[in-house]
Amino acid sequence: MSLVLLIEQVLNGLQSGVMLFLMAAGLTLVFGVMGLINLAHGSLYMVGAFAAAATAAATGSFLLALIASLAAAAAAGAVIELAVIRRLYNRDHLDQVLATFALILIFSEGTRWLFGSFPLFLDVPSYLSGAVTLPFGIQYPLYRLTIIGVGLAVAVALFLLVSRTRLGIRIRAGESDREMIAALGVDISRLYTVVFALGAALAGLAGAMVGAIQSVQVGMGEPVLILAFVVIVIGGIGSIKGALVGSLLVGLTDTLGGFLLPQAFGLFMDASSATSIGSALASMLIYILMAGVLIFRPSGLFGRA
Amino acid sequence: MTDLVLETKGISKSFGALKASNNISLDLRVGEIHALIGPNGAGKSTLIKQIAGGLTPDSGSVHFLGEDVTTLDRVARARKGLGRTFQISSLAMDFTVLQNVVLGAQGAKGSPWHFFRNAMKDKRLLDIAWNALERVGLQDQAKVRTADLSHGQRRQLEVAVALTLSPKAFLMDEPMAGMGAAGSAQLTTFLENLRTEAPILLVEHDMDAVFALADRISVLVYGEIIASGTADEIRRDPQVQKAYLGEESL
Amino acid sequence: MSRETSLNSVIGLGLLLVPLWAYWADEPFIITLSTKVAILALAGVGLNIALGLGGLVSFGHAAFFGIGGYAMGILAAHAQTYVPLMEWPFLIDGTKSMPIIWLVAMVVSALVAVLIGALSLRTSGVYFIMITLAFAQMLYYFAISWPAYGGEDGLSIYLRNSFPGLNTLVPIQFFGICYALLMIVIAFSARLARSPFGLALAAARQNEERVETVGMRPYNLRLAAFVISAAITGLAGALYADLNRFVSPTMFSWHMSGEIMVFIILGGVARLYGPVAGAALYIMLEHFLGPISEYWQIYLGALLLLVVLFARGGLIGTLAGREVAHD
Amino acid sequence: MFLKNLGMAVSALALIAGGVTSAAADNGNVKVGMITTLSGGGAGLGIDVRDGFMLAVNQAGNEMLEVVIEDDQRKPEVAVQLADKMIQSEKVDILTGIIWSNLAMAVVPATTAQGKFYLSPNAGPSPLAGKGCHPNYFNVAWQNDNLHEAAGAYANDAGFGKTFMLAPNYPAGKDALTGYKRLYKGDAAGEVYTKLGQTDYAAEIAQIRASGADSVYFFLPGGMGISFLKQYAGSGVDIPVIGPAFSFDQGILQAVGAAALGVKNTSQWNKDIDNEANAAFVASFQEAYGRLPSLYASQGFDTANLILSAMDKADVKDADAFRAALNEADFDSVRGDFSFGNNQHPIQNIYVREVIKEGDVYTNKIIATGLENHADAYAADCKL
Repeated sequence: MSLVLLIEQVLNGLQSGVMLFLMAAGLTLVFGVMGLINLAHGSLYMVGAFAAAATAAATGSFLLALIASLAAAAAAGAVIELAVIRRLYNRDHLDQVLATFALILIFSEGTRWLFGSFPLFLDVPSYLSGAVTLPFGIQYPLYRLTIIGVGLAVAVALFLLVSRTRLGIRIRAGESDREMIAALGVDISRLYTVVFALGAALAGLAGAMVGAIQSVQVGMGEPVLILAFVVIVIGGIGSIKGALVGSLLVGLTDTLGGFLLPQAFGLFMDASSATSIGSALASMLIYILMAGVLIFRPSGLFGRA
Repeated sequence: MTDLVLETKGISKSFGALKASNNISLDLRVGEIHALIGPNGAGKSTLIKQIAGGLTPDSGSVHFLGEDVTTLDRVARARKGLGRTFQISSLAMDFTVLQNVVLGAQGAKGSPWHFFRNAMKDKRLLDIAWNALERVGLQDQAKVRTADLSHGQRRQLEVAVALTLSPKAFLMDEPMAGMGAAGSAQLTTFLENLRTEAPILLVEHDMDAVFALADRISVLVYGEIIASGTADEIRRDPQVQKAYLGEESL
Repeated sequence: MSRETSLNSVIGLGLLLVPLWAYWADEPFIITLSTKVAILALAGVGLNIALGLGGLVSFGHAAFFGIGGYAMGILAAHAQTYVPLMEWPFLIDGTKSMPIIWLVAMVVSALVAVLIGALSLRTSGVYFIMITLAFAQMLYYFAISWPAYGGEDGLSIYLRNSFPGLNTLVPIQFFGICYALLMIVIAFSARLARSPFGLALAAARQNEERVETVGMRPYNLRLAAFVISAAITGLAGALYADLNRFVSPTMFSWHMSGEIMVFIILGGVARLYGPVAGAALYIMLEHFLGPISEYWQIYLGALLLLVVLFARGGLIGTLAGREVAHD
Repeated sequence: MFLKNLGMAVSALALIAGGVTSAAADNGNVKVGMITTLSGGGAGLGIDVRDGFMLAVNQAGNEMLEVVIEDDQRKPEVAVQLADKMIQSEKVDILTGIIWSNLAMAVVPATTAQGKFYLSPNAGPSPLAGKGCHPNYFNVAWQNDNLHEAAGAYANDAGFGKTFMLAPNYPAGKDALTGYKRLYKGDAAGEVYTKLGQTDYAAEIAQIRASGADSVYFFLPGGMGISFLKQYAGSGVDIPVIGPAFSFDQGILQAVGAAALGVKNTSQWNKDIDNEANAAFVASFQEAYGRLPSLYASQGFDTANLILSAMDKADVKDADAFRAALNEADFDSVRGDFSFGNNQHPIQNIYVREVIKEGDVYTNKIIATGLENHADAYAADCKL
């Protein structure tokens, strides 16, 4: 195994990590501020991807497609917040899980009803396609580098938003004391809608960006949703910093595990069974990581006890 | 000192720079009511948690019935006979009053590891439960849902549950809080007699009750016991007057 | 008799009478559907002990459902091929006998639940929901990539397992077995709720501190509830596998966990017959909506949403009114 | 889309209703139960099979044939329950429609054991072709390994000697690579099993780049293949790719786009196979549904025509005669003529296709015949 290959895999882990962060950030914000578990977050990811694919097909512009994904996911988020989610804030987690599970069914089958059962086409724009050569002669797809860049930029923007702006102050206040911020005269229900739509928009953006290199299809949000939950649970629910660390941890574990484990097993067994056992273990690895973290830190790495 | 039931030996607990408990030594003897008073923020809750279990002191030790219980959790201390009531009622709100006391009786006399017997038809448990309810005067409310009780009644129920355990010592955190004058007076009379069953460490804000009931009073200020003695001694203590009584007239 | 008790009798009798009618009318598929309701309800009754009584929102009960299924699949597959399960240190043969399979399914589920529960119960709230999900996902991926018993393809058992004195291939007889087990477990769960254990568990759900101050450990109570709950769900898994004569990793999927939860919510959380009502409603919806529209899950989703938002207490809660404290 | 589906549903219903009124009137009626995937992920395949099948049924206008269609949601246990329902309540004579091998394994043995016919329009798991073959089980499409074997043979022809192989970590994935290696004579540059349902292949592509392979063979059905190809195209790796038809079929090719251009893939059917039946099929399918038919649609179409051809010769109630009639495969298959082997799986040509662009539409054209009159490797184990 060469160093170049290892570096490339680390980049891959990083890239999958920052995309997970876009999903996890919204999920953790919504939980931190409103105390809500939103299983339908993956549906917003799907909405973003479908909106982008439809827009790209109609206009041919990838940039417009990204904007459309942000807008569509934010709008979908705002609509479900107003219609359904806000009735769930004072409910227990069980009701939230069930209601948002119901939303997944509605979103998935509704999307299939609108767009049909076949995957949609969304491609990397020509100016971002192909590979670039990095130091040490590493060939790496330009688009994936762009994803890493966009993801990190969003992360920085999000930290600034939360720490520097008025909206951010309200979000932080909302996390620590709901009555308090209502007493300050902030329109709390509007704040909630805004936070929810913001989280939705991030998920939509992730869906669109990933949709260009994966397949835009019904149900695409569910595996990502589960991963995003793993991320925020590892990072500590409600913590954006935790979401970032958790995302990178999960991204790297998943990528490097899938790559290194079969090779590690190959050291002491024949190649074919090493591949198959190694791959099997690799697919369980992030769940093992999550269970491990929770056993030692029951509230995640950055969670409030 | 065979009559020593509960004792803390120089326990200290800090949260960062804040010394919540500073070398506190307290004891509780057979047949007495020992009241612990102190202004808000004096560190009473921290001290109670270290005595009842749930918070381990940084240094010092806690002894109950002659045994070092410093490292035991509150379940283990409860099993040894430390009966506790809470400042904010801590009851199973969806249960009936009777269910709450039966639960207590179960903790004392039975074990929860019976899967087939009907708990609410177990004569042994019911006897203990009804007896406790009658003693605090809640027998007529037995079938009422706990959430529907008045505030004062919940305090009574807290005491009743503690009674079911037939504890060797009581640790009562503001049992009078939120009670009307009549209720307070009734409970005062009740505790007066209870001390012969088991001594009471009483944390209370109601000064009338404290001075009427307590055999001894300890004053906690900024994590330290600044005075300890009979009601009269405390009344006369200049340090107490300075640090504490200034803000509350006697 | 309270309204809920009468409603329970109606539901219980209904689940018995429908297949009997179907038997008379020669509609074997209705019997199969009723059997499915009974089995899924059994899984729900199991989860309800943890979720309703103990307040433990386990989003990973598919793990036990799947273990039960694979217990049946593996034992029966070995019996089918006459290959012993293991030869060392002692010989274990496969079996086609339902009672043995049930016992194995329950014991293995319980053992795994001790492990999962002991670790998961260190957390609470959302973390508990997610860690139980994580454990189920682990088993799911394990089942997919473990080649010995079919992996993703699953395992087919060509003939249903046997029960002494009955012909399990006759739908109505197999229904009888499942219905009897369901009733036994419901009776057990009713007794459990009123027992000292049930009282302490319910108290721990409402107020952990209270239980501790009377000298009981909530952790132990919850772990026991989790294990009992898992064993029952495992039994349901074994029956479900026998109904289908087939097991596959989908029994471990998080959708399965969600579905078992859905039965409880549809019927009513912590209601004795809640899972029965919920499973029956769910299966009827699937059966009647499925042929009407390819997109029947939209309607299912909408209905579920309405129940959660507006009909709290589920079907039984809506029909029987607020839960009365039982004594 | 919706209107079209609705139209389909209505016509299917009308057909069923028509069937009911004439049912039981006389012998020779055949009731077919179709269990296929119509919702959730992978619904596209089931819809194609259904549409192809119903097109043939509608064209034949045979009132003695009745079809009931149900959605298995791609869940094995649902499929099993539907099979119970079809056999117990609907009293069907023939079952068909299943797309996935694991669902077929769950349904087929019990179905054939109950004396019903099962005609597979897609899945061909190896146990059913070998030791587990059954007189009532016919596979109209292929044994699972067939297309992979053809790809291995093609790799030899194309002069590849170092292939990097990739498949999901589940039984069909392992069968795929086994199938490829059966005829492939070169070396393996690497053999990687990915997680089922994996969507990101950056790690595997990096391994491919580092492996020094001269060709890549992959079996990643559905969305997995789309993701892989798009990412592969963007990675700058230009090692030629070979795959089975599943990742290059009409249904998903549009979603892959230019990334698939030039890729060689193997299939027993393509829309440019030159025979009358095929030309008519492609034209009428396009007219009826407004899209190009896929491999799956062709298999559904052939399955229906096989049933219709047997109905002309025998009564389904006489199982032996009907079986013999099926075995003749006496109909104009859109793939050209084929015959059934002793295990009742097709012996047929498998072609190598290349992905091209026709106007705005991505599609395939045949560039070579990979294997001629190819039977499967398991037939010898079958005691029929």
